Amino acid sequence: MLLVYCPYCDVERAETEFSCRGQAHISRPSDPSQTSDEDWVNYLYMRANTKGVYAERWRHIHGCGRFFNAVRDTVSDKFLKFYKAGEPMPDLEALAKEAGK
Amino acid sequence: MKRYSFLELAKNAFSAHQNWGRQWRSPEPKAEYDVVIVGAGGHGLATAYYLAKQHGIRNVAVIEKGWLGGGNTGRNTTIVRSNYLWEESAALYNHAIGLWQGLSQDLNYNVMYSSRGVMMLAHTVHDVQVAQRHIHANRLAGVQNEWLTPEQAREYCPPLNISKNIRYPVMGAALQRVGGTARHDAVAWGYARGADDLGVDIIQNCAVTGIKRGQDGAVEGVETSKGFIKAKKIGVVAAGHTSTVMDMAGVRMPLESYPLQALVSEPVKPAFPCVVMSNTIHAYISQSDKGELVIGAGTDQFISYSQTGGIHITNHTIDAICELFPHFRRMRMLRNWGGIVDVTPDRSPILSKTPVPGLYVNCGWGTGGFKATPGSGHVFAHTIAKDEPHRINAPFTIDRFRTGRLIDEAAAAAVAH
Amino acid sequence: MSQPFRTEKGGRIERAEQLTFTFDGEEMHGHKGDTLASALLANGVHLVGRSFKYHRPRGILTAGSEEPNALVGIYRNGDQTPNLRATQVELYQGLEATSQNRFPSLGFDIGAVNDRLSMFFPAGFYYKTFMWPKSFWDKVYEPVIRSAAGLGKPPKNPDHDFYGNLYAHCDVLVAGSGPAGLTAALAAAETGAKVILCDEQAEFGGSLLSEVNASIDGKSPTEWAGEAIAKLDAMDNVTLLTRTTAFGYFAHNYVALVERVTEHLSSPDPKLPRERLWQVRAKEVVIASGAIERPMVFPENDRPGILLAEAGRTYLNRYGVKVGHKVVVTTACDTAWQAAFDLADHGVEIAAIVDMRETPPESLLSIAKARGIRVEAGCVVTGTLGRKRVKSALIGRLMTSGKVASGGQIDCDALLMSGGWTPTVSLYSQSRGKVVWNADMGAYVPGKSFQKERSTGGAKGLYGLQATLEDGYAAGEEAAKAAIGKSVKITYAASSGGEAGEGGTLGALPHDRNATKVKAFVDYQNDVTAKDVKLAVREGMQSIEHIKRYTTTGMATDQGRLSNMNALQIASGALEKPMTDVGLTTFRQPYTPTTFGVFAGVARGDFFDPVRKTPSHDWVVEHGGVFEDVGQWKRTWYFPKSGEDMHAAVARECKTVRDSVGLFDASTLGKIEVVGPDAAEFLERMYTNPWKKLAPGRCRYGLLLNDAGFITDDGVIGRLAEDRFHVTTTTGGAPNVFATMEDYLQTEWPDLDVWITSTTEQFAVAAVQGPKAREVIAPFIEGIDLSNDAFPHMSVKEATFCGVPCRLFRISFTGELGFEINVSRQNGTMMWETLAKEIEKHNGTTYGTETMHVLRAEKGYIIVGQDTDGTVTPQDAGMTWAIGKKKLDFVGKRGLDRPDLVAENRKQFVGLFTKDPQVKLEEGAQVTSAENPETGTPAEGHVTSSYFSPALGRNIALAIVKNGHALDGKTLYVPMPDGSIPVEITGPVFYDKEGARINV
Amino acid sequence: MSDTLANDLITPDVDAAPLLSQPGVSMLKAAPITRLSLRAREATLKDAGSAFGVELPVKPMTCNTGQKRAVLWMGPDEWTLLAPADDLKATFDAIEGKHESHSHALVDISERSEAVIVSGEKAVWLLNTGIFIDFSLETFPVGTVTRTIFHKSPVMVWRTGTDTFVVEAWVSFMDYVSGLLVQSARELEAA
Repeated sequence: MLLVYCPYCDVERAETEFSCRGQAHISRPSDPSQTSDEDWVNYLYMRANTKGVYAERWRHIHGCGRFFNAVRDTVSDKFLKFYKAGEPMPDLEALAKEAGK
Repeated sequence: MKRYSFLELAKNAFSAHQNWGRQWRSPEPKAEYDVVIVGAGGHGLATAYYLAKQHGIRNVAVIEKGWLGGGNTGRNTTIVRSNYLWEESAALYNHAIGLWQGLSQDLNYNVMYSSRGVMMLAHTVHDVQVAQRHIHANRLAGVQNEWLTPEQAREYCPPLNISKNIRYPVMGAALQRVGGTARHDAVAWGYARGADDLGVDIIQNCAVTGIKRGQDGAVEGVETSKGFIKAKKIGVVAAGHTSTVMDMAGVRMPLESYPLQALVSEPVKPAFPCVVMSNTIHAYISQSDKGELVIGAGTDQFISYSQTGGIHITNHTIDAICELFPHFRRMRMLRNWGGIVDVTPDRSPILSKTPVPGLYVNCGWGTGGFKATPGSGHVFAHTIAKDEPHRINAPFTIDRFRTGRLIDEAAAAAVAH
Repeated sequence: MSQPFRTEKGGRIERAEQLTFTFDGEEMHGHKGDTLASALLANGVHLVGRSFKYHRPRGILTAGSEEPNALVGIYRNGDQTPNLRATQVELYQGLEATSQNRFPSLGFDIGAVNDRLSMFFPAGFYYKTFMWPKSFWDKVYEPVIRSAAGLGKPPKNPDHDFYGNLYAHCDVLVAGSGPAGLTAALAAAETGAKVILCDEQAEFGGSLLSEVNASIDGKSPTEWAGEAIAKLDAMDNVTLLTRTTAFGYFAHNYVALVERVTEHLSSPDPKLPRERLWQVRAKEVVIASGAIERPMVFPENDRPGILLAEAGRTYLNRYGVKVGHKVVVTTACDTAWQAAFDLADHGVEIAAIVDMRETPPESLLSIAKARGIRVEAGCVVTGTLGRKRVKSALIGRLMTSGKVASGGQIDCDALLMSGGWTPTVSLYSQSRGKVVWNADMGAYVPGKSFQKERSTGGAKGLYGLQATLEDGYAAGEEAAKAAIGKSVKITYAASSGGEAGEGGTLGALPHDRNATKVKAFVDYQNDVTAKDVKLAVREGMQSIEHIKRYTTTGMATDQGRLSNMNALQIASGALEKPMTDVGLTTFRQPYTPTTFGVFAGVARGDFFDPVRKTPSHDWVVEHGGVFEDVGQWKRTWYFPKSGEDMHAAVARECKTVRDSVGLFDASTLGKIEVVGPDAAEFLERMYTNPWKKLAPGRCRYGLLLNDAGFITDDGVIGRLAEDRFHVTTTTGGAPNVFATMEDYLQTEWPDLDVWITSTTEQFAVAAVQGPKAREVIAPFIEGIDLSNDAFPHMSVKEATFCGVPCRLFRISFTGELGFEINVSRQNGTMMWETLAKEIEKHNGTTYGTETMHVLRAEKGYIIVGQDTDGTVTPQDAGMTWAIGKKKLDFVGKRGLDRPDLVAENRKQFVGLFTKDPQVKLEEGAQVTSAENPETGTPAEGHVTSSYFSPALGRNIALAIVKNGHALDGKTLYVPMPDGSIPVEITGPVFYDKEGARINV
Repeated sequence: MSDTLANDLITPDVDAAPLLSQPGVSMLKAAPITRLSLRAREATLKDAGSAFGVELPVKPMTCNTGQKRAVLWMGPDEWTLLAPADDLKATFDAIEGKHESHSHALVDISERSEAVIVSGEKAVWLLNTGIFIDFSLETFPVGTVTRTIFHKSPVMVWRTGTDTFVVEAWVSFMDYVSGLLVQSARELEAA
């Protein structure tokens, strides 16, 4: 059971308070009607599924209810960064380097 | 290849088993193969075996990062069944069942396919509707599946708790008698031995580090930790690592890889005759020939390549098992481990050509890949050999996610009301 | 009465307290403080079980949780537990133990024939055989194999005991309380850090409890340990847990412990849990799991009476039990000599010390000489005699050529062996740390820490009392510093004695016997011999994982803690590769087998999952209503009157609603309050329907898709004010709809000024439906003109019901005049009872979900999840009317344009009439165009809902059928096992097609 | 109870029998209360606070209390306002009236949940049988409020005293929550 930090509550809590919602920074095309089938399938289903450093969405569903993002190494399951929704994606390579990967 | 038999065993007994040959070689890779299969799990080895046996393509290498059969093949709960809802899925898994039935004899390797029956419990009115829908659809598709009342279910599986007073009483069950279990390691080893005997090179401890494509975009070979290997056709059968391997060829996949846990109890004398699954309370269980209760747990909620999972997942699985089989509460867990399952958005596999000429992919089996092993290898070999899908795997394209022509096994079990 | 192998004095047992127990029905005695194993040994019992495959007689091998042989069944109050290690079962008055895996008795076991036939059962024999005839596998071979395998008998009755759970946090968790663990706990606790110290044994102290020849701070080790524990016990920041195994090391320093609370008690208080799961989030962990002694792999090394040397010493010094009267000690390691000396000091005859080393240390030789013990240096045991108990050891002399010359036979009644020590790296390995090979120690030891943990003492291959104590202090200090940033000066204890000792051996030992005939066991429990490992390698198994799986070595209940190193060495030799190239298998949780009940915890019966009830629940129970489970909710299914079956009850309920009035509890429907200036805009984006022009006071049916374009939920949405909507969802869909809305709100449209709040449980909802619905509610409603003109269909208004505030909806899921009254939850029971009484005056009825389903089916209303399955679009469902034509976007709109969603031949929602009105279709039945379709012909669709319609006096069904909308009036078939049922396609609305009844 | 926060607001339901009454721990059903969910952006906070009579806390997981009033921080834009049951309408209207101009959402959730008051030296132990939070005073001081999970049910926990907690759950989950707490406390009676 992972230990997850909620940047809104400023607290670490057990994973079961949270809901993981997959890869972060995939935004819904702003004008869906002008979006090609190809781009729509990318938005709906295509995921990096990275083996390594990965930015993903979490929601503190049994806490403050907020969505936020986390960077996690999917091999070690260690979190490298937590940040609030709306903040830009951090430099994953730099984070990986920092973590000694 | 020396054929295995009682007689052979007896003969070898008198020479103190000193003369058994190797089940497969450990060759160094050649510079070039007709086909390179990436991943020596059950599906990859079966693909190589059928390429050699059915299509006469013997200049084949199966490249494996670790040891053969060491991924999900050696980590699953060994359930075999084919009672899937959609005719496309049922056809695929039933194709596998057909092959399972003669597999030991075909491979001359006892894979211990045991058709002890797979029972799927219904706990709610909605479960009953879903189960009945499966049964009727399966009957039309020629897939055996039948409805049992709670009493009949307990008769088939005496340890089952059919009391009306449990939280989610059993309202009945769908039974596929031809379903059951098989010995997972033996499946990998049997295919490895069979493929090796037909000339396939199984190259273990050899990681693929790149996929080389030519000017025309077609594949030219794989970069590996043992050097470049030329091949005009590459079949990727890398389960949880498919996204990583396909990325080397620049192909994005609609996949996510989750940790899936399983566990066994200490061995005990026969206590459980069949396989029981419950989707509603999330548990499945059987007993191995060795006597261990083999129990499947759920996936974690996040993707991971760690091959471990959280204890809360185990807790929920065991509480469900103990609710259905309350006397197992005093049994003890011996070993708990994780695998990495690759899951598609519609919970059905991808067995397909790809946008890259010469590159083929077989993935997305989620939690259910083991049961399909022979069928999957068989049709994938066809797809590679003919450069076009077999009738059975034709619907399982990557493109279905774009067009919306999903084969949605998960949706079909959606929660009602 | 007599315990012939009990020492005169010494040990930590309470000699004054004699306990009676039985083993296989035979009554014996022991003392408080004994384990079952020590008590059996005191009674001279070594033979305690039969092995897994060959059914060889087996005795107690160890004194710890790694015991592979002495697995017994324990009976208690009708509950039976198989496979318990006699070495861990604490003796209590009246304990009942039985041996396992034998028939008819332990002494005479038919299965032992397997041992004679063992030449036919090498590793993996079953892969090569049992393939002919094909049908024999399921019918003959497998049943025989299954009944021969397994160890104990499974429990037969539901478990009476219950299990506890505790979550805990600490700064430093110390697993293991030997010299290193104790000092680690002391050092950490001194800093004020919150410390949990756990040990799997009944007492803290680990190896100190069987150490008699050393002193710490001038005290005996047990005395020193006792004081240390008392000191820890007195500190508020320390939690001490005996009988508690750290069995699982999970991500982010989450460690699971199991505490055995009552198993050791003769008559435990039934209020106590049998065992408790501790889930500990530790800032830092100290792994002090010690080391275990390694068996020596010589022929017939498995006879009862053969034990590990340290076990012999533990039984003597801790339990006051001599493992024999005449003992041979064989070793390649110094520490075993101490066992011989201690036994000799208690008057046990040491027949010989057989040491493989040509020149054992002079210091040991001189002590042996002083005690008159025969020493055979440069010798090895090459076999043993005695079937149910070892009678003598065969000795061989190691020659420089590598060969072995026969060295005679030494009689004995027990044989102690020591191949050296193996650090217990299980927890470290579970923490995902990678072990590294230490050639000097001949052992795998912990490498770099992966999590916040460190190993100390024996667990990292450090031996010798003083070194271990010091390493423990350092580990505790370091852990506390890392956890809370504090450290204090520790007074180190000084010890004497307890030297580390040198030596050890790995792998199969040389002998002068016929290699093809003898069995030298590597994995005792799974009956894996050195030959099996070599065979696996010969057959091409190169990876240790293959060897393990092929031979099953290391897959026994000790997970290879005893066997792995020997197996590795044998494999390494056979493969002609260094140990490090062979690899190592991974240790998995649990460290020792752990009771399922502990994992399941409190989740049983009604606490298996919350039982969610509505305010009418008690009334329904009183009135004989039948419930169905819908998610976690209990919903009333139907209300049978006496003598009615479900069919009759539902028919009556349906008829009554249509004729007069019915009352239905709709409280479980999800409710979401959408509030804010952008509320309408938000709904406009979420739902297919238009919302901006909906006037306050009006409602509309809303249809929700996912972005792929498929229907996921629906419900009625009422506009209470410009900026306030009352949204309803399906019962099962409520949490998902809420989460999905939050997702879009927070991450896609954070600019919208709108918020959502779940009000599902704020309101209780009663649906009053039927021609007399208005009359029923009128007496209680104040503040609304209920006339059709003033409050037409699809209206909503706030009013009062019996004086309490309510939201009144005029909506209908039955096709009749209908109202849904929302009052606050606490008034729900009052509302229900008031209305239930009132409808009686109008010959009305309460009705359940089944009747609700029938009535809505008569009207062709879909149930999401039953008539749709996640693959149905609004067009498929015939609900294009629900799509706002002018909307540029809503969730799912783009998905609907995808090629397959606009393709021909999609399955569409229709009604079905069976040609014979009395025939009822089965839900889930398939619809085909051919009367008798060939196997494998894809169906045209399936029946989603099917009911007897009292209003129509016939059966009706709803279905999803390919091109169904174009097939009106056509005949299709529903093939059943006993023949096809012809059906006619019709529209999905069966009753009151013009909807006149709603608008009255 | 006298030393606990908001003890003029969260009071035992005098009509209900104690759910638990042991030397180490007691559990009492709390009397009904007004609960309002306020969702708002920062601009609104001041007005809302003054309308309610207690300032809205902005520090995560804290509360502000006043005379028969309390505001609990539930999220960065979510507060629960507590007032006596009888004050529901007045409180609601006061806030709605005060800042019509600002966007916010005020929803009555008074009866969505029920609360129990768990109190005694074993209270922390008892909560930890089902909640994985570290309830030590350093990490969870008096006044801390949080939503979390108790076994399989979502709950809200509010520490109103060193040994006193208000545990709230949605009504339909309360049987499960209180039932399990009672069952788990049973072993405290063991000899």
